[in-house]
Amino acid sequence: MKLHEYQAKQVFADAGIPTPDSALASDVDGVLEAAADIGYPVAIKAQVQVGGRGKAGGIELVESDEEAREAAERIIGMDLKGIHVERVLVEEAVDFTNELYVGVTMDRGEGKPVAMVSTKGGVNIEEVAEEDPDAIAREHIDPSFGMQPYQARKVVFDAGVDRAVATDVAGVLSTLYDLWTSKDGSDAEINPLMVTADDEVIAADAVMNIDEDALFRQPEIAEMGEEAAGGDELEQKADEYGFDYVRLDGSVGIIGNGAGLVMTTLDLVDYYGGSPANFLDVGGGAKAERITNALDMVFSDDNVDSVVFNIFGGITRGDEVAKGINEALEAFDEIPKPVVVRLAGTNWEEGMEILNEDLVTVEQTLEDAVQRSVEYAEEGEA
Amino acid sequence: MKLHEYQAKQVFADAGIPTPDSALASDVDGVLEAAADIGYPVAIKAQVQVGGRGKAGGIELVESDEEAREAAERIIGMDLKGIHVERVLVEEAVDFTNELYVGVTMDRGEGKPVAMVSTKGGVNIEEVAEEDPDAIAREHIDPSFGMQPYQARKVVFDAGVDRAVATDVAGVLSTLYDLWTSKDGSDAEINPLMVTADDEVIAADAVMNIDEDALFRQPEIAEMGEEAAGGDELEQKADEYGFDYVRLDGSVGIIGNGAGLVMTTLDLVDYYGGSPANFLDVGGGAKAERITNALDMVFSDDNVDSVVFNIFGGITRGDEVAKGINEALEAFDEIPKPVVVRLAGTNWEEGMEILNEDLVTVEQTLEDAVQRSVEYAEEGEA
Amino acid sequence: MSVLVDEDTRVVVQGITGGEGKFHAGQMMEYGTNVVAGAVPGKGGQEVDGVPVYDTVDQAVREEDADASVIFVPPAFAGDAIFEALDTDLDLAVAITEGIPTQDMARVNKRLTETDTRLLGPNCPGIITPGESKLGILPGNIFAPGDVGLVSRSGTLTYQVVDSLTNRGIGQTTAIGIGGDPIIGTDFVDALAAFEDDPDTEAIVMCGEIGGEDEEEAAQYIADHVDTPVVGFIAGRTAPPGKRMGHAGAIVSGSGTGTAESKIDALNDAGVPVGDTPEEVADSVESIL
Amino acid sequence: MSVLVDEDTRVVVQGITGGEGKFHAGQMMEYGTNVVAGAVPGKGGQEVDGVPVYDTVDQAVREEDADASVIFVPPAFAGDAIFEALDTDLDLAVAITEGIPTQDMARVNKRLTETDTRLLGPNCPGIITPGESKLGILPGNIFAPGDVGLVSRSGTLTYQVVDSLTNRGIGQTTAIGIGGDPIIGTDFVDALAAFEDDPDTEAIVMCGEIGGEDEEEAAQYIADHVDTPVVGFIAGRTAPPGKRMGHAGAIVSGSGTGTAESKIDALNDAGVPVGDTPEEVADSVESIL
Repeated sequence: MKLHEYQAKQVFADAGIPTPDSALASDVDGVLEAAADIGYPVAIKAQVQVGGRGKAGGIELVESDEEAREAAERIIGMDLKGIHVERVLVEEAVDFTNELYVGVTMDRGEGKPVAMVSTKGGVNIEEVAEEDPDAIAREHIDPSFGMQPYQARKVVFDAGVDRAVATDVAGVLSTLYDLWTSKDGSDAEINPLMVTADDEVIAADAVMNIDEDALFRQPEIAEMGEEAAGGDELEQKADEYGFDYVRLDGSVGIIGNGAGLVMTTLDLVDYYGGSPANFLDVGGGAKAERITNALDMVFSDDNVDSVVFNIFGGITRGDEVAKGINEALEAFDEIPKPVVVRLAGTNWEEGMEILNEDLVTVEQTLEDAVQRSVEYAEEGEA
Repeated sequence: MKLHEYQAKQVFADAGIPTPDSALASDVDGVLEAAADIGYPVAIKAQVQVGGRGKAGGIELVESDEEAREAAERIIGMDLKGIHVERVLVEEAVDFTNELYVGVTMDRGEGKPVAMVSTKGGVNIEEVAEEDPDAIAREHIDPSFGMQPYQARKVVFDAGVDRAVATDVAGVLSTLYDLWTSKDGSDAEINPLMVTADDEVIAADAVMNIDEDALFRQPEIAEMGEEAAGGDELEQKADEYGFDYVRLDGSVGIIGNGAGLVMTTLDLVDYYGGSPANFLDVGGGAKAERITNALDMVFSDDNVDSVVFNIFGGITRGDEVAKGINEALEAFDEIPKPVVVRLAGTNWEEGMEILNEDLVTVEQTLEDAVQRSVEYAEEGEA
Repeated sequence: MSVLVDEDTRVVVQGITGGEGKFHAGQMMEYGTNVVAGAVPGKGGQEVDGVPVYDTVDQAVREEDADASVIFVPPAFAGDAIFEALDTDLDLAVAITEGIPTQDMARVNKRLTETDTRLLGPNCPGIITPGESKLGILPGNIFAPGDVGLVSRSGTLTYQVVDSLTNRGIGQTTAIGIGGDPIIGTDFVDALAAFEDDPDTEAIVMCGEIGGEDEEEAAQYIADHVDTPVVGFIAGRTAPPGKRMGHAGAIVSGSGTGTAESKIDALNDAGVPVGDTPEEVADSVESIL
Repeated sequence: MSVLVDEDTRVVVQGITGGEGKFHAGQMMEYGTNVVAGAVPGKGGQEVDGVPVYDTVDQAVREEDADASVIFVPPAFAGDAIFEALDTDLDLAVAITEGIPTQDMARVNKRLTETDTRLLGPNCPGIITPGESKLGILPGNIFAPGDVGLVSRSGTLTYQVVDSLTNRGIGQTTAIGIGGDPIIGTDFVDALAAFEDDPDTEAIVMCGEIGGEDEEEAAQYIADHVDTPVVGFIAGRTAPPGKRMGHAGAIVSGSGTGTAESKIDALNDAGVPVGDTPEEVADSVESIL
């Protein structure tokens, strides 16, 4: 789960990391009021969960009420990479002499947290990582001990941060690590961490992504998350239903249980000449209602021309799946898109017996089911 | 550093460990007022830093104003194992069905924290440890991870704590461990942790000893420590001077640098037929003033009949020692007790030159110095 | 023969009094697994389907001489349950639980360097030696004893592949679901090493998926250390970069590694044929045996 | 010959810009120690008495190829400084600092199980190979090269015993002050093992004191593994039970172990004569050589 910039900054500021003066606004008057409080120049920054906001026109530096009004009118309500901008952060513009990158994330390959510092901040750090990997100093952290003070210093000095600010940057990094652990972060980043002419450091941006599996013990963050929710309408719906769902741009809707098997179904659709409309994993042990919801999801996608339902039961039971499919489809006068069903594993025979074969096409094997769904999609497109 | 019971209980209660209602009082009126607030029966408990308060008459259970007045008059101001009782804790008397022991300490042999639980609480736990060691369940804690929840449960179940209260006791133990780490405890104990008829647990006593080397980062505890200071008058003086000092009951006062060497000097005094009056380590790198203070300490002990000064300089310099000895002794019209000095190591020759040999007896070797001081002490006693 | 578990494996079920734990303990026993104890704090002294329950894993292991555990404990408490299992003399702990916070697993990962107990999972279907013992939630009826060792990051994909094998009369020595989380215990390399050491395993099927670099490392390991023929499968060829596909591990960073292509190339370079479909995997295995 | 340090040992001084660090770095160099670097955060690029200073120990070790460090860092920061030293390729880290919080040392103690770097101390005078190299605060002039290995928990007691030896013309291979704190790195057993392995060490003097059970363990180790003759000394025979005598380690619990008597008995049982006075120790050594 990704916090908005303004939320992450609040979390950072509460922990003692210096951040610029700022205020959130959702209309022009709010922007002007905030700018007056803070004093020009200010930055007006769209609060949406997309990368490259600046390049896409979501951030503007303004020096007067007139400029602020113009920028606010343009940005609030704009469509930024598919997301509607509802709020902007009005923020003190900070004069800086240097821009650093400071981050903490999980190195999944090592199974360890890693702290990173670079003097090449202010730009896309993934590009730096690719083009000039040595420009990012890294230090793995033993999660049992936590980050030791010497480790914060080490990564800061190794990155070549100026000695005049090294202690402060190490302090910011230590705080960032503590936040990352105490808030169950998956990534915590400051890019740029600005260095001013009088050797102060200030977090000009803030990224805080939270491990969704840990939200149960992060009630405050979970509450922020409700505000932070964003993305595609269908993906929001999937969040509500609690599905692992990814929208793609093909025409074959895909529902299955277990990520590996669903991915394999996508791959087979492609293999047999079709194109997947989505990834939808109902998870393990899905009951009838969940199956109904899954079909509802896929039918809601206008791109979908056919649906393939592939369940290999382990803890998921074929009879429950069949019941859910029946319930979902019996609600329609006319089935919106042809549905191909393949059931295997636990209780698949019971499922087959229950399944209303007037409403769906049944196939015995995965290959046959996928091929049939691709054919239906081709017919639908034609 | 040992906190008073009332201080430790406050620390425990602030962390969420259930403790009985209580109030501190320093006179009879205060006791009666507190007892009225709490409601009889109450326990009146002398707040002094000695073991076996109960047996020594420092704790009394009272059921009425009359009894409370009597007990308060007797206990406040009494001399408990050499310590003057200035305050008492007036505390709700708790009905219990069981008494447990719960503690956290450092196992120095293993270099690891250890958590301990026993169903034989309410008595001297050292005796239990000696007579029935299996009655205490122990679990070593990895200090990098801290105490894991399963470890708290394990030691509680292994001790045979009743399942009805096991979860609560494990919770108290976890909190105790957290306090022990966050407050730099050396020992944290609850003995007894009472179990009531309706399966509640409550800390009827509280022990919290703090690592003195960590007081610099425990300002709140250090402040409590000023209140908690107690013990022998000379030992209090040693605390002020910052000496490692232990008062013994012999007649040869001993001053030296380094614990091992001072202990060896004590042993030699004994070996040559004398008896040590004290252990006093001036530490490494002592300057003249510190030496003067050390002599003042030893002269303040009426039991002392002679003094042996044994310095082997490493970072301590012989000339500084000699200067300190001269300054201390030149302040007297008459030297109170004969002083034997042996200087070796760094700058010992310079020290010898400075030393006013009219005021002290100089010996070249440790053995000679000790023997001479023992002779002087015998003469003094005679 | 088999790897890691067999008919003699004595199993303690952590969380045996919960819904999932009780159900699957029953399923395991029905399959023939030697479930000797349950461990649930505060439930010591009870019995579940005739299995004695202890308050701690340590007590269960000591009293019933268990050598493996299966963990059905909700995610909030599962990290602690794994720690508890690793702090015993168990040979193997199998964590079925899905959704354990990653930072809890990072701490478990550190602990794994300090214990002799092997962890399988979490977020895995478990392990089965067909006809002997199953630890976990795999549907026993699709497996058959035989010569193929199988290791997979995905549960249901495992079933799909096993089903294809069993339908052709190809049985399995042992099937190992290592789980799809970013931080897991036993990984491909560990499982491959176990199968390589097993004289009865004549071929190995390895089912990977996009994300991480475990398959690439496994390919290198196969090239260096594995003589037993290996057949591969990689799910997620059509996954777009930067999208998380269900498994926390199945995210493609778009930086060259972690993609299906890089994994398939690495396996091919190690001499491992990679099937385009589960049936192709079965074809390859059939041609080897 | 010698153990642990010799004339080739390349030393980095942590805290070299502080008062103590600067003074003793100078003393060490005067004695002949090869001090190649200092490490002080934020002082990188400076020089102290011609010695280059680095911001991190890691940089100092890499740039100057150091293999040992001496730590003169105030107690509040010393735990971190030790961690930093242990996270390098150093062979040896010597912590002089007195008064490090015990819980910091418990964490260091855990870390020691994970590193190949040996820790000496804290709260110790250091180590000296007479005529070659000294790491720490020992007064070099009382030592002389020779055949006796010395290990001691106490600094000034070491000087006293060494003085007695040197005055008789008995020199030392290496003298090791292990420190008096309850939690230390190198202990008696480690030091005894090092001396036993050194062909030039003809006799070992071991100075213990009351508190803990290290001397008892050392006695057992001597009985089992040490052929080199050992002479012992135990300080604190007259200490009353339950009293803390200066060193945090020197507390007698009164429960039978940790007393001077138990230590002396254990050493005698291992065939180790224990002197009543430092001079008696020197007598015993003289009779052995």
